[in-house]
Amino acid sequence: MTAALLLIAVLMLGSAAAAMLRRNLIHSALLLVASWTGVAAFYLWAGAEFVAFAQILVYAGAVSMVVLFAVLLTRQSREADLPIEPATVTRTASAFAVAASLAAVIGSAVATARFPAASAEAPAASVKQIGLELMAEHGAALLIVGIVLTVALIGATVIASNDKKRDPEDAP
Amino acid sequence: MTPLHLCLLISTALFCIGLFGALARSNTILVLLGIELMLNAANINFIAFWRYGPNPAAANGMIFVLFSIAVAAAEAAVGLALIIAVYRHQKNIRLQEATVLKG
Amino acid sequence: MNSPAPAFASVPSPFGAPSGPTVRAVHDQFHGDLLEVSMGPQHPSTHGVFRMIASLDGEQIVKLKPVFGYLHRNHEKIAENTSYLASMPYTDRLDYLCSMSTNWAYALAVEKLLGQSVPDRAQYLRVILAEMTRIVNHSCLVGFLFNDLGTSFTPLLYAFREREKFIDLFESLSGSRMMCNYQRFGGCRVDPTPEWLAAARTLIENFPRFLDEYERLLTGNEIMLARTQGIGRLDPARAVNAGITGPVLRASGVDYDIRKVDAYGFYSRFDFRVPLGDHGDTYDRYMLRILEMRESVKILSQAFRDIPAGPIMDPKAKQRGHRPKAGEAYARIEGPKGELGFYLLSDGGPNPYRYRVRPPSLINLTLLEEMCLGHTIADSVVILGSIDIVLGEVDR
Amino acid sequence: MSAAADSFLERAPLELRDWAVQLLPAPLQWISHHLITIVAVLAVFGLFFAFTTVAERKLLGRLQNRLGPNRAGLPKFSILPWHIRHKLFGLSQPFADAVKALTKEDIVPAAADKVLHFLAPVVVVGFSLMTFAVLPFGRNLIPVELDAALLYFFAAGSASELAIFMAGWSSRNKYSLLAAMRALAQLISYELPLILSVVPVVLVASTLSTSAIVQAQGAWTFGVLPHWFVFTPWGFAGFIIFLISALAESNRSPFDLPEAESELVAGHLTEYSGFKYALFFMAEYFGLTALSGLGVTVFLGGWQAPCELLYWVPSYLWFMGKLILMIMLFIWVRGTLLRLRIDQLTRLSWQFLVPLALLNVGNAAFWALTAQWSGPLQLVRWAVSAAIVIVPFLVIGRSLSAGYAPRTYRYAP
Repeated sequence: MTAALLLIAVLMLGSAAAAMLRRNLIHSALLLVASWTGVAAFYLWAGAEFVAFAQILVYAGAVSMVVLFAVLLTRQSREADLPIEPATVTRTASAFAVAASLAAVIGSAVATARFPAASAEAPAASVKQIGLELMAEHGAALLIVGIVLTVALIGATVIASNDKKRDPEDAP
Repeated sequence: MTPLHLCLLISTALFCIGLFGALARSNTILVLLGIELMLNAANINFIAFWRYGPNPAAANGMIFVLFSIAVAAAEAAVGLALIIAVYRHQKNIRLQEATVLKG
Repeated sequence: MNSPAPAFASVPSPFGAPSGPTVRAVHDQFHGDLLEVSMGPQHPSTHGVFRMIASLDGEQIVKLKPVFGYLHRNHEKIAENTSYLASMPYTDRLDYLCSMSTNWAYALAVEKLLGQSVPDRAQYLRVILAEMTRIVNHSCLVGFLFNDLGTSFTPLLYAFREREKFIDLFESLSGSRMMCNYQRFGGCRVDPTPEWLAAARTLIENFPRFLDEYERLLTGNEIMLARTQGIGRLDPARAVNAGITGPVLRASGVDYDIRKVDAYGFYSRFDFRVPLGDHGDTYDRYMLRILEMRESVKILSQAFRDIPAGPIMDPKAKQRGHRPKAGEAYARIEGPKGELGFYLLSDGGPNPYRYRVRPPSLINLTLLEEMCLGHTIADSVVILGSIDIVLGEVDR
Repeated sequence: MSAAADSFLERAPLELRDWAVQLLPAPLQWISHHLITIVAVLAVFGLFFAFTTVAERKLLGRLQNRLGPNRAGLPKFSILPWHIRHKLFGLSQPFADAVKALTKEDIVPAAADKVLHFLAPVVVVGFSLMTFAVLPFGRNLIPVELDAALLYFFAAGSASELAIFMAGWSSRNKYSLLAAMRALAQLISYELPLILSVVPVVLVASTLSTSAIVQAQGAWTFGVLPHWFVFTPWGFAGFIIFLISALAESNRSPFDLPEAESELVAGHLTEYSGFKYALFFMAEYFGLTALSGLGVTVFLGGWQAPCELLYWVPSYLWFMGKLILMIMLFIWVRGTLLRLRIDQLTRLSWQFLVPLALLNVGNAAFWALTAQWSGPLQLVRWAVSAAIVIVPFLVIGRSLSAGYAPRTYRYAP
């Protein structure tokens, strides 16, 4: 069990780290898909299969597509050829320092924390149970999420739509 | 070390990788993706506590994650739409150069 | 734009505003995010070795440069160093789908230069073969057009099944399926047997049934309508200015058919109509071909009814060694693709001093960018298909 | 009825597997049990793929007044004293094709992103095969029994779309790049109606498990009218939406925009050759088969027999029969229709399929709420449900196709 977890962690963290370091945006996006799939694998490992499939469907299926679309539309493929500026180096170094110190703080906190003992057997949550709970207990939250998603969809369309038509007079 | 500790450490690592990306990279898309990674790290915590917490029978942890995924999707959609709008305006998506709010 | 065209005022725009003439060509440096795609010379839909350099904004064409010359083989210069008769087979290779009518145009020019007359039976035969060629060309064209529209070959093979029957007749008459080399100065090369005429007549009688089937299957198809109506509109004034001829011009609503204007051959003896389009879009160009095929069938049945007996060659005509007197001649016919003209300048020698072809394919191609601007890359392929070019004629 | 469910033919595949498993030593039995399932699915659907390609070529040939492949027969082995000369109706064509694809040179463009160019066909085949895991091929034949099977299916299916993007982008070819953009736009647009078309079934059957959905369709009125979901108004509408979206998801004509051969040469496959090309080809057919299998499972009653009298026929034969019918339908469509343009394609999805699918979800909710109605009320239920399907279809369809009509032409005076 632990070996599988470690394997998943290596896949997840390795591809995430590589994604943040690559200069090629498409590679970064695809590596992130691998990382998200690793997160889904972790959910599967923990026994939350519904969430795992939802994670793949939303992240690998939808978010990654939108990200790739954005990358292609903004056409930043040349970035990999540019020289690295000195400002970038200092920013990267300070970002690394911040992230590393945060990792150290949280890591030590986690390592020293004591949690109540877990139940031995894995919790079972059938899809039906999740559905019933979503609809009954968390109905209000579900509604709000629905509204948020709708507003986000409409907002995204409005923001991204190109309402300014190309000026017909900018041609010779 | 219990499995719960291990899971939490992994999520810490993922969170910090996301943070590093969000701080270090100048490309707006990558900053957004770094934030997505941080969200995912939080989700891992939810699932870990659901799995190894005191009351695993309630599906609360999973439901939290589902909501979080939905919100993350909305965030990605709006964020990328904003990036495209910014790009259309100044032909560039470098974070340092998006300094004006006027369009 | 020289003058607004009232014919286009009421074009329907079901899928939002028509992405038509609002976009003009972009020739400046400020549109950095354009994608330049080279379509051709090796491309399945450019009908040969033709190349379009398209600049795309997303999928929309903002600039399109046609490039030709890949098939140039010096036809005109070769003809100036060859005897008049020996050029006849070369003209087959101009528009290799329609060698019968290309032959006729060349023969007409030389006959004009020589002052040669043609017997009645040969005139009728020429009309018969030219109209059959028109049917062959148009049925090929509608087949290829559907292929460009993205069917997996089905309409093309239906059209080719019919074309095959015509080509078989050409073969049994002239010995060659496509390079017929049939016309001579002063008549035709071989006299068709009565069986050949009977077979051709049956074929023509059955042809409308094929057209009905084809139209029932395809013309009303919703996707076909959505892909072709309002796409690639050609303004009549611009078309006339650019010298566009043939079905492409008539689809824009200009009544200009050399069969009516010049009444060369015996076309004045036949009763047929000239269909005209009102929108000048791809759909009109497609439908005009269908309607012209129906008119060709009408001409052909009249010709089969009226064809007289007699010689097919003027007995006084020279067979070879033509030496026309010094002078010039220009003869033109309504080829399936438009006005096909031959200009000959003689200095009294055995070879033409100057030989020049007016190819409809090349000239119809000149407004390609105009038609494609603002449409998508997928439409450009369809528009090119609807113009109907043959690279043998474009590049010569 | 239960006797038929227990008949030998019905149990034969499982018995065979158990027999094979017990031959092995005990520690290997657990893994071999699963391996045999995987191998069986691979072998059956590998062969199915091979013969689908022949069927497609032959059927397209018939649609186009030609014969299709009919030459590839048996290879001649020179060591044998005799040789069977039969051409086998061209049925060995896929094996000849496979040999050809395997022995062709594999060309990778110099400017290509080599890793992604290599990974794309692998990913696409892998994920398209994974979708087979949750399809119930027969009464007892389902590779993996999952609670959230439908979600799994769509999750695995969505990953293969990523591979098309990888292929298109890594080739460094402009046709491929355009194809990648088109693939993304198309898949974003059609994922939604595809999933929405299945939601009504989930609502009425109140389960995400594919085998439970098939179980829910297992009854007959008067012994002849099966209770398949396609025979309800909402189910019929859902099935049609599913068919259209499935065509788009598997990039088949008339939605084959990413590899539109008359516009983009071969789209994302332009720079692929040899075995990698064959892998893409294979994945396309696997995807088509899996989606057809899902359609059969969800709407056409899965492995259920169409009438009670035929209950004795093994269930997996029914499944295969329906699958073959679905695929023939797809081939027929390919031989008939024209390709849409990219803007028309997305518009069809967002303005037509998605609203209809959303209404259809409401329709299914109505159906589920009125499950107790009987007698004349049953008629009312059908009428209301049918109206919810037909009226929006007519209204939206009318507004979308407005303005397009065949024209009449004038002649020169």
